[in-house]
Amino acid sequence: MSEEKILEFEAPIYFKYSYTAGKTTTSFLNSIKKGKLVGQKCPKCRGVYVPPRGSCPKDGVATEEEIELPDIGTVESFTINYLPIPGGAVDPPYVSANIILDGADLAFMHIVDGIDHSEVRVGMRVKAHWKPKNEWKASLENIAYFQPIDEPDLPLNHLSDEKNA
Amino acid sequence: MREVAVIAYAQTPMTRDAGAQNEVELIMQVVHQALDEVKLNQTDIDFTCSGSCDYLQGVTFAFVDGLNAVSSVPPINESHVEMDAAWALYESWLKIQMEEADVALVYGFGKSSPGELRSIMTLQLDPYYLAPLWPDSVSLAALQAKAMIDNKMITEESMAKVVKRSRKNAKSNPNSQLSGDFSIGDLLSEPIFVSPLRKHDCSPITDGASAIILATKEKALSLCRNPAFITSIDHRVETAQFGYRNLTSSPSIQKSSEVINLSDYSIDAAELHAPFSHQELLLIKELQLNEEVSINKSGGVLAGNIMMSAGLDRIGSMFNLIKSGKVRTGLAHATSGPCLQQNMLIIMESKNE
Amino acid sequence: MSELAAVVGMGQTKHSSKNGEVSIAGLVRESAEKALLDAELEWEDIDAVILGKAPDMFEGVMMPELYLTDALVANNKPILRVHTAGSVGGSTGIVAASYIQSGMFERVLVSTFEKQSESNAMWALSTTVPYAPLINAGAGGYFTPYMREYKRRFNVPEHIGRIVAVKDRLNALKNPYAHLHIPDINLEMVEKSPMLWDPLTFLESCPSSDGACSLVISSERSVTDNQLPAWIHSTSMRSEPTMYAGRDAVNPQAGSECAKDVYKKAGIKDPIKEIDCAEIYVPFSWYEPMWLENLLLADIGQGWLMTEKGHTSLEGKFPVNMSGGVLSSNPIGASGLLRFGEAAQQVRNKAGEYQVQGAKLALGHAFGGGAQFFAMWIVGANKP
Amino acid sequence: MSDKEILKADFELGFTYTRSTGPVIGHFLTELQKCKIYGIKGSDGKVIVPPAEYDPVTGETLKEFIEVSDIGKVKTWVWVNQPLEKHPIQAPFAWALIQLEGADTNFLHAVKVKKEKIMKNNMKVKASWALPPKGNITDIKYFEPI
Repeated sequence: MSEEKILEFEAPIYFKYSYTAGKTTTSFLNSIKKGKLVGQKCPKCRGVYVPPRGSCPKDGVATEEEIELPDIGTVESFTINYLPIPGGAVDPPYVSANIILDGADLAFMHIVDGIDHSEVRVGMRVKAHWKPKNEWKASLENIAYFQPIDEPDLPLNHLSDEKNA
Repeated sequence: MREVAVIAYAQTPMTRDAGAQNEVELIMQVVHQALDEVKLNQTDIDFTCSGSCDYLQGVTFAFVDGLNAVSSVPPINESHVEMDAAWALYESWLKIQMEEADVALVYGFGKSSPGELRSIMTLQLDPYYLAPLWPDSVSLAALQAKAMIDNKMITEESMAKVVKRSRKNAKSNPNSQLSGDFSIGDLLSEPIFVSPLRKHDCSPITDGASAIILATKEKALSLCRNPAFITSIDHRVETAQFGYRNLTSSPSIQKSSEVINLSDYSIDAAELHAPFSHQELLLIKELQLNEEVSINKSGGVLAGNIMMSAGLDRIGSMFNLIKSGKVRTGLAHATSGPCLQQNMLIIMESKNE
Repeated sequence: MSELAAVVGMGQTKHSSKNGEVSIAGLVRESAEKALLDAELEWEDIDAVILGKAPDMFEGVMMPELYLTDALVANNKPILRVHTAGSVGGSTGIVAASYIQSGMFERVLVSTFEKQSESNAMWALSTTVPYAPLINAGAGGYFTPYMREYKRRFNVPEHIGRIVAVKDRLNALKNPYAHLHIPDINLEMVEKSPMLWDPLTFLESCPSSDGACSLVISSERSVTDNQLPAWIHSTSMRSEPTMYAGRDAVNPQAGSECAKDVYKKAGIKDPIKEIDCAEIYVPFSWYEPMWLENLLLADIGQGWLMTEKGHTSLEGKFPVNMSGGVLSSNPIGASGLLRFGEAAQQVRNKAGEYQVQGAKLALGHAFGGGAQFFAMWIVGANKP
Repeated sequence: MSDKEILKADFELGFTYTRSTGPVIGHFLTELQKCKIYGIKGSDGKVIVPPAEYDPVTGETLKEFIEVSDIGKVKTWVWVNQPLEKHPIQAPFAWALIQLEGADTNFLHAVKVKKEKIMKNNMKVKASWALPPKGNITDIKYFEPI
């Protein structure tokens, strides 16, 4: 029989949940399954959101009008990750970037690759690199990463000016 | 003390599974409905406060997404309690008392359908001695009911009467989840769930959201025909040591009754947050409500239980009664924790002649 | 008019990556007892308890106020639990102040904590739901792009972040409660520490701590002279959505509007001149210059110059994070109240070795979420 | 879009937490390893089992440990016909508030009996120990009638 003094113990706490994507997210995921990026437009501020969430967070109103966006955009900000995350989509080091699609008003985070990490720039033009079609499912993971395209960078100040306006 | 009143209340239909509707969509409905009811915009709101719980849906920071349902550009004066939204209302009431706000928006939301609510609630317990054994919320409530039966305070029949009245009252509540006419015999012939409780003795699993708007007297009278004034409000908690509690009494309710001078009021109606039928009977006893007091006209939480706004819904339901002129002085009650560990009492009154 | 309120006691634990000596209750209790001792009060003097902490999933205890009621001697008293993400410590302080300012209570205890060693808090923040790729590496992965953008936007030299990292850790050496005590800290050590999220190195990031912080807040009529009150001149909170079209996450509108509001309510016209020092929520080095600008303490694009010139050091013109700040201790739920409390200790002249001489007016600041929730207060040695 | 078309997926949220015990809980769990149950003396002289860190009435820090029996009386009980996945017994069982000999408060735990009919208030039960004990509340597997 053990005489060890107890200082700590393990408490496993695990729960199963069912996640419901909701109408808007389902619609977005169904589109991306077909290789299309479909956002929503706010009826008030006309802001375009992708991925859409069914509401404009700025105005607190429902968004319904759908708008298809190209898979081309601009790097708004980014970092190079060196820390592995349990269950993470990719192994470090990798570049995670806030990418704003052409025609969208809000960035979303995705991976930038196909370029030396030290060459990634704010304002850099990128295009989605899709996984092979037979691997497509209802997830943003269908885009393996965004890679640079042969277009001049968007003027750096353009982005911040727009934001500070 | 500033005079503060509830001037608007909105609630989604209470459903077992809101399915396609996410939290933001649920909140958006009720926030807009409450604002429209008194013709206000978010920019007229001085303080916004919400109540929710991450564990219900299994996502950290549930309230952060919830904020997307409220227009918060330009930025708003806003806060959140990881509690029933009745406590968000309390925080808002303090903000009005300190004159930081004249009008406040309170909302609560919860989707209990995605998870295993009975087990999730276990995490409210002491994490060393109790939680590792996983006693669930229904079992704990059953222990309380059994102790009350053993003490001859209630019978299975008196519990069934509570359910019968709840289902009957719920017939006139368009948002209710469970309603209908049942006989005591029908109810008692139902199988036992966790003895001595039958399923109908327990509040159902519900998805939904609700919102309330509070205002100072001056604003309230200009925006609402018959606002419900919060005359008195107090909340108290009891020990976490489950085995130390006498489950057949409620010292926190007794203390709060004293603090709000409950015995000085002639209460017409009460909306009691009793997630289990026997708890309604315990509350009636501890609050010393006589038979003339009409209890849970809305059907109470046995007819629909939006976790994290069920307490707020009691305040909202009392507002509905007062606004419609059916009640002059009412008592609303909210609870949290296993077996009524924490309680809030609110006296609400009409000032119309 | 709201009633005047004052901080009359502060208590905190020694912050560490793991406090294995105590239960969750023991951790919170230690800070509460110290706060009462500092205020020269007994448990029965407390009318209500306000508890703050970050997500319940950090400890796997849901609505922990229910379990902590005995430790905080709250039985048969009101207890309320605040949760506003990382700003929660600050928000909790503000909610506690409102108990007094409303005129409803005489003395309240506000306790905040995080026991991050119980789980792995960083990953508890990165939980994901189905259909979404897990790309974001914790708070650092989320915030670093905005730090990079700040640096890029204003062409800020590389070493600014390192200056902050060294300055706050040097301050921490004077604070016996600070988690990180790195005696030989220097710029080179920070630069050579492992890169976590480019350009942010390990030593430019906050630690993950177990810790608790409590304050006693009193009404004016209950304050006694020997309590050395820190009078609460003003409080303010602002929230905005995580994302919306046109949002500037580098200089969030919610932060600057919160600052304007808290200064206005305190009658402050020129904050950098009138305020003596500040405890600002800086979990990553670059956030010092970013927040100096957001807080209107420096012009846009000029915040880093204050840092570079040493104005924010303990001996500088405008000391920031005298206690060592979040970069030296980060029990998340308590971090905001630590900022608020350390600001109070300065004007109470109780900050020990890191006391700013003659500090009469101080700012406490906290932020949370995607830099979208802000809580601030101004405390003073004199009544407003 | 009908509800059926909405995408749904199950996911698990969980961590194995490491709970540091502090002196009071630590003492209790350490003694459990020796199949001994300790309570603590409250401010009013009542023996509280399991030992509370802080007195529920006065709030004072409690320190005086008292050994109690692993035999006690069922004060209240309920019957679980369909155990949940996380319950300590995966067959119909009772939850009970048990007053151990030497204790003044009730201890919540499971009682293993074959049939609900066997359960009675004031019946005597004894702890059934998990061997080897690990220093966890689950070292007491459940209580059984004697």
